[in-house]
Amino acid sequence: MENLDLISILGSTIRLSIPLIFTALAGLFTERAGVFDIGLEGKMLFSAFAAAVAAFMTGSPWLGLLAGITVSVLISLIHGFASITNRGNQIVSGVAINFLASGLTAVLGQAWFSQGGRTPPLAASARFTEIVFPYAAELREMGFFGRFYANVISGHNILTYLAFLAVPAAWWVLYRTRFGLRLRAVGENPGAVDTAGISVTWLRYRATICAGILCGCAGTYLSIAQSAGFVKDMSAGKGYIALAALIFAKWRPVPVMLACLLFGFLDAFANFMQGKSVPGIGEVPVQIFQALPYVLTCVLLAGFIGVARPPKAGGVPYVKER
Amino acid sequence: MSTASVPLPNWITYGLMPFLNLVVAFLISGVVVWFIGENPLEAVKLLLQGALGNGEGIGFTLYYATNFIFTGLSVAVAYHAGLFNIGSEGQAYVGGLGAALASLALDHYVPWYVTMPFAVIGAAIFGAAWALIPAWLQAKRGSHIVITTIMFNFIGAAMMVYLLVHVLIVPGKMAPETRVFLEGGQLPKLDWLIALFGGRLGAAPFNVSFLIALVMCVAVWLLIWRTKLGYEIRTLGASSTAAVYAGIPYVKTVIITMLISGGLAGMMALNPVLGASARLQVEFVGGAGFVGIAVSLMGRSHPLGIVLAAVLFGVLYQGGDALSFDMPKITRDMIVVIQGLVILFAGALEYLFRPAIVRVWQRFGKA
Amino acid sequence: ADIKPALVYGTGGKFDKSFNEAAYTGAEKFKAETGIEYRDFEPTGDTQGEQAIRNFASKGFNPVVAVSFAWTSAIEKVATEFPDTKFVIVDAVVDKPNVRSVVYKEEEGSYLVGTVAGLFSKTGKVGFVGGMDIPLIRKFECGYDQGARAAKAGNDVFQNYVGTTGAAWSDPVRAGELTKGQIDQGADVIYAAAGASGIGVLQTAADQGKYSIGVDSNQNYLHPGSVLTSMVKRVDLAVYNAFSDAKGDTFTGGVQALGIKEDGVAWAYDDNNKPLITPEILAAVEKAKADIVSGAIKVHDYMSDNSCPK
Amino acid sequence: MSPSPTAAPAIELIGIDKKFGAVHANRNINLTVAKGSIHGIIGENGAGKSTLMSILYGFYQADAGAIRINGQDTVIHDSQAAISAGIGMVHQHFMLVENFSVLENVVLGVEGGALLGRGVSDARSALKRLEADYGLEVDPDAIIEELPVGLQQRVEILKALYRGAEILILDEPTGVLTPAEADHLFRILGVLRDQGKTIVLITHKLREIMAITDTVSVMRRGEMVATRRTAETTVEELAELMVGRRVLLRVEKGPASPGEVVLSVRNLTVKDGRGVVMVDDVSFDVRAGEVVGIAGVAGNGQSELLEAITGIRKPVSGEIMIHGQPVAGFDAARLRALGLGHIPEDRHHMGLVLGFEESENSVLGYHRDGRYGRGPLLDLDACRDDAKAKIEKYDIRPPNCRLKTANFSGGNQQKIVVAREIERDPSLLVVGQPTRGVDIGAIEFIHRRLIAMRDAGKAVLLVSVELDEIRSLSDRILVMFAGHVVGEKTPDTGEQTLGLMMAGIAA
Ligand SMILES: Nc1ncnc2c1ncn2[C@@H]1O[C@H](COP(=O)(O)OP(=O)(O)OP(=O)(O)O)[C@@H](O)[C@H]1O
Ligand SMILES: Nc1ncnc2c1ncn2[C@@H]1O[C@H](COP(=O)(O)OP(=O)(O)OP(=O)(O)O)[C@@H](O)[C@H]1O
Ligand SMILES: [Mg+2]
Ligand SMILES: [Mg+2]
Repeated sequence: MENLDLISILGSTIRLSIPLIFTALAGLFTERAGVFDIGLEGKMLFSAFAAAVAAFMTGSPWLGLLAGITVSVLISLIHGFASITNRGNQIVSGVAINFLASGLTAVLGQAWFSQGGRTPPLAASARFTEIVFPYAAELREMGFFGRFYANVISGHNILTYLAFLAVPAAWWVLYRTRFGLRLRAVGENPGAVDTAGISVTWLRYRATICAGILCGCAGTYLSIAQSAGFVKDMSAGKGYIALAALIFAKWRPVPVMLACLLFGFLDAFANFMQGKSVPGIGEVPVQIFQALPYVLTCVLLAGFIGVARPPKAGGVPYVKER
Repeated sequence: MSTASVPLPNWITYGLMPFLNLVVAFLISGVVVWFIGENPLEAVKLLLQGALGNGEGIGFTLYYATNFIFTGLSVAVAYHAGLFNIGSEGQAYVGGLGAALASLALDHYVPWYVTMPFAVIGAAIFGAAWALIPAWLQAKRGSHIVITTIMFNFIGAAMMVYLLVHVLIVPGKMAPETRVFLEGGQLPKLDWLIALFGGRLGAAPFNVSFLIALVMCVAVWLLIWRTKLGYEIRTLGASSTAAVYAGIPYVKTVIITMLISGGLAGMMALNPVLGASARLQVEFVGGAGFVGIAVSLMGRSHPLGIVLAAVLFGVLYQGGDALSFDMPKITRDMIVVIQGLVILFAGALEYLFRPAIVRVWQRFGKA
Repeated sequence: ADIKPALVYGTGGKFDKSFNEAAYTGAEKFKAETGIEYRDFEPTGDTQGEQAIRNFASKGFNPVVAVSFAWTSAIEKVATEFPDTKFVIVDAVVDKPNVRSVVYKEEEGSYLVGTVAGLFSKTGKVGFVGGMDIPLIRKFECGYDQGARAAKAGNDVFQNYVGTTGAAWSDPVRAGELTKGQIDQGADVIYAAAGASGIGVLQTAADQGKYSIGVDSNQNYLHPGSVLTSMVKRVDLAVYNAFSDAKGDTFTGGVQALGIKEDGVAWAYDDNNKPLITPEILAAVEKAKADIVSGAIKVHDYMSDNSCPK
Repeated sequence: MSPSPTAAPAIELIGIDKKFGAVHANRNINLTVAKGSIHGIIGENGAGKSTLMSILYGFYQADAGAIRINGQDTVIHDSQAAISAGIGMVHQHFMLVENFSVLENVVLGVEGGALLGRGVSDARSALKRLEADYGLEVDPDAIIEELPVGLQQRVEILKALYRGAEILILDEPTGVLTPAEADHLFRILGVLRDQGKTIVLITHKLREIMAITDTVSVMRRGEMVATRRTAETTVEELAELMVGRRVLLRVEKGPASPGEVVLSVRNLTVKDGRGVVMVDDVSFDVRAGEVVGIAGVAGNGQSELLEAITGIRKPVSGEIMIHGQPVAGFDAARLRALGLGHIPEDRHHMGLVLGFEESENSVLGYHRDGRYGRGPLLDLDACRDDAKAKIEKYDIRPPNCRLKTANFSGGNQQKIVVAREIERDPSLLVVGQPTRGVDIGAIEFIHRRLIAMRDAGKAVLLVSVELDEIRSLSDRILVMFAGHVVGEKTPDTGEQTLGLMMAGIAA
């Protein structure tokens, strides 16, 4: 593989990882607080739709982001209402949200725009476009590191950089703040939090709101940064990949980022390898790369590479009085 | 005082509460329809007419219901053992391979009723095989079956696409699908059954799989409530510690339950693959596995409830098709919305009205 | 004659700015000219198409036009059930007396845009992004490849496909990513034959300051100055002709293969891309067009032997 | 507020009432605890002690009633309110985050600011101080799940003190402690009282009550039945108050006539779920026609020993033989086939499936038997007939085999288990805590049944934390301490001696 190709793949890796990073961090917040969240996919899709519609209507990507986050938070609150307040089954609630997202975005999209569930293409000014760092053009011609700077470091949209900032921020919140301490505690033993005089319910709601915000960024990225409009079902299973990454990273922020980058890389590599044949093997079917993140996660879950210990109170509604 | 442990009579728990939840789900769906600018009542009328208005509509409704009976049973059997099988979708997909291989191998030589048992077994074995690894991971390594079955849905999809695109595709054809099965590899339609009630089946692909589904309902009922294995499955689901105490082997029971669950999901493939399109296509499951979750929840994991819930969803699917045809502004995705709402209210929010009902019951019901 | 025409789109949606939209344009034109209303339907999944086609037929609609090869077996079945209804299938062949199959010589149109790309490219590298990897799309690619290589010796053609299932037609994100990859490898003109995914190709090319080629409809207007040209496939004509033939009682079954000669495929040249097309390119394309019509150039059809001469 | 003789009582509970669905856990309870005293609360399992204290601590909300702290009406709507009122509680089931450090657990809820840095370092020095003041040492950076339970409890106490608790509630603190640890705890409690703190101590160990408390209240079935000055009452009186009538814990029984060895345990070693060795190289025999009792403080390996013998937990090493056949590692089903009956310690989680009908529970573990259906089929009628017979014979109430088991009272639930295990006529019966939470009538009934089994020539192995029960039923007593059998005694051995052995002091 030539350097040039490597740079190209790495650039692609970054772009493909961003929605995963946001979403997996979102899952990190809820699951660390003891609420399973397989509705990440749906939240991402909802917010992608909302962001695209708002950006189209207002012409402003920032209002798009705001709409994406707002809608995603609202959906998170529904999940919270079902699984925290009503102590419903968290998995079922997540499944329901995924159904709702896939259906409602398509129904509304088609009803409003008649474009097969898509929103109309956005003008460049209504999108988050690439930010070119100083001297990128000059450095592009200056060997590997120059190209790395120009194509991998520079040349992404603001949400990309936000995603990479979100990782240390999430770490800091979880491990260095009162909120983070309580959040991690409530996912392990909600009784401890309750007897410490802290509301388990409100704490878990706040965790799901955090997740909503992050999923909102992920969806916004999909529809108005990475592409120029919403497309039906455009989350395409990324929520589940993010979930896989979250497990793969054993519910820790920095490994989450690395896992997302790995899965993004697999995707980018699959694109790159399309139609190319590997000496001795021949053409590798793209499906292998598509399945790899899931296979790896199962292998991890099987305990062959370390043990993924989920938050102890995860998935169990907090019941004080039977 | 908490109301959660106040006992309520069965007709409330199994009748009134699901009914109320459904009503809310439909009311909200109505709001969505209204929001789009169509008349919800008109929509309901079109939906019911399309689903039940004539023999063909009924045929389609029951065709869809057949899918959901299989996947609903699949989810329910696992649920009785306390296992949440989200993988019915993938198991059905892979099950399609087993069914299709049987038809491809036999359709030249034998009539359908000879092929059928092989196809049933093939579908069940392939579906069960796809449930085996998640089951094993759960039983032996304690990996959460919800997560592993989700992963296996995706792995299964990738595998099936690969097989269809690279192996099973008919050379020179555009679509990634197998050749069309001859009559010996198809399941015949049940025109006579609809005719019995004075309808005409028309083009609806309502076929023998429906009868297989009903047989499976009886079989599952027998299994769960009339066999020792079923007793063990229920014990495991209700109390895993009591199961250990009773000497019920955890690993074996989990694996057998999941094999049965996967096998039922796999059999769902008979309906679309052998009964309707007479070939194996990509993504033929079309979310039926997930609908099975809703069906099982609504049907309270009982075969009778599952049949009723499956027919309800069949009505939604077929009626939704008819609706989107007559009200082009409402696309078929509306069904997905309704499903989502039903799952939300009948599943995750199933206790939403319980406190209120308990209060009413305590005041007026007990007298 | 009194007709009740109906139109069933492919799964990309009516306003895909491409294939389906072309069909819609044809139907609208017919409606504007004759005042005859038509019904249309946008299936959102594969199983729905057959039901829609059958619904139309059973409700007395005639003719029923189905655009997209995805409805091949549906038309096969329904046409047998309704022998008195006239059907049209676009992009596939169904051998029934009451079915007209309209297929296009996409390789010829693609050859033309390949010529444009090959001459326009500064880097000598051009790209192709297809939707679903099926022989039909390979046919586009193969024609494009031949045109680009013939235009300038040493031209390189990259190709990628968005996917292998129906979802590939509506995944602009992946299409955009593939485009980016080709640009990174030096391509400066990319031809999209990917339905709604193509939007992602055109968008990415425009974002990157490179050039793209649209498909099916004239897509030059989407990003003026970036879309170099479009390979126009006159699906509108197929629809329009079907409706008016039925109206004039001149509807015939059988296969219609439309190439450059029949005006079934063409390259788009309009105000939007005029500034990009140099006189040399214009001349070369017109010459290629004439040569194809005259038979001096024989563009290889991928589907004739499932291979492309390289 | 310095304590003075005229000071208002630290705690006043007035008319507290609490229902959990159908269970009336607290009925109109009044309680007064003087400042600077240690007040004991005793009562049988399920009497409502934990519920009452959890209401005081704001964990549960009372349906009715008022709380007064230091003479002031105080509304305690959550634990935060209780903490600010100066109340701290050490729960029966520890409320610790297991993968957190001691320090993190201590600061949880009182972090002293939105960021952790400052508050945590303050807590570290505060812990040092508390350690010095009360002799509560524990490594602040240790992870909870790696600490022994005794230290975990210490962390709970530290948590309360760090929050400035003036009133400290301890819910059955000694259940998990060795006698030495319990003594240490009591010394600490003494120090706390001397510094003016008020302590409420829940326990059912009368000896502890007599040893340390100033006053004591007795709860029975959700009601507060009496309050006494400890100095003015006796163990006998308290016991009678607890169960509601004169306790007669002697069971009439003749001398045993032991036959051949039925159960033989040799060098058995068992680890618990965390990998800690709980049973260490234990050997003993149980013969036909005798009751062997295993005495010991809870948590000294009795549960694990039972689990190993009954096939619930795989032993690490050693041998278990039934009628001379090695059975270590057999699952419960195979052991049953060899004639083992098992009345488990925990009927709710093991002995019964609460969601099942009574008839279904009456075949649990024996469901594979041919009499309940041919081949793979389960014959429900056979199960129900069987259940009806047992209901009759054991006087299980209500006599309805289709009723959900959860709807039976604790004593009747236990009878369902006892009936099932005894009616199979096992040659070896293993019994754990047979009368826990069971009323006195049922206790006598169950005790008579066990003796009848012995007299019918069956081998009975009995584990109970109730020394009286052990002494009245057993023909031989084995005492377990820290995973070892530290000695064998006859039932007429004095309580004193047995107690010392259970504490690991004498052999
Ligand atoms: N959270 C709860 N929900 C429902 N019922 C409860 C709950 N907690 C306790 N109960 C019931 O209330 C009654 C009193 O229980 P409580 O825990 O107060 O008893 P206790 O005296 O502490 O018993 P033990 O000695 O076993 O700890 C019991 O019948 C119990 O089953
Ligand atoms: N979990 C439960 N679900 C439903 N009903 C229950 C539950 N627990 C208790 N009950 C009901 O409450 C009643 C009292 O139960 P409890 O266990 O407190 O009985 P008890 O008075 O302790 O009887 P016993 O002396 O036999 O133990 C029972 O008869 C039962 O009907
Ligand atoms: Mg208690
Ligand atoms: Mg009781």
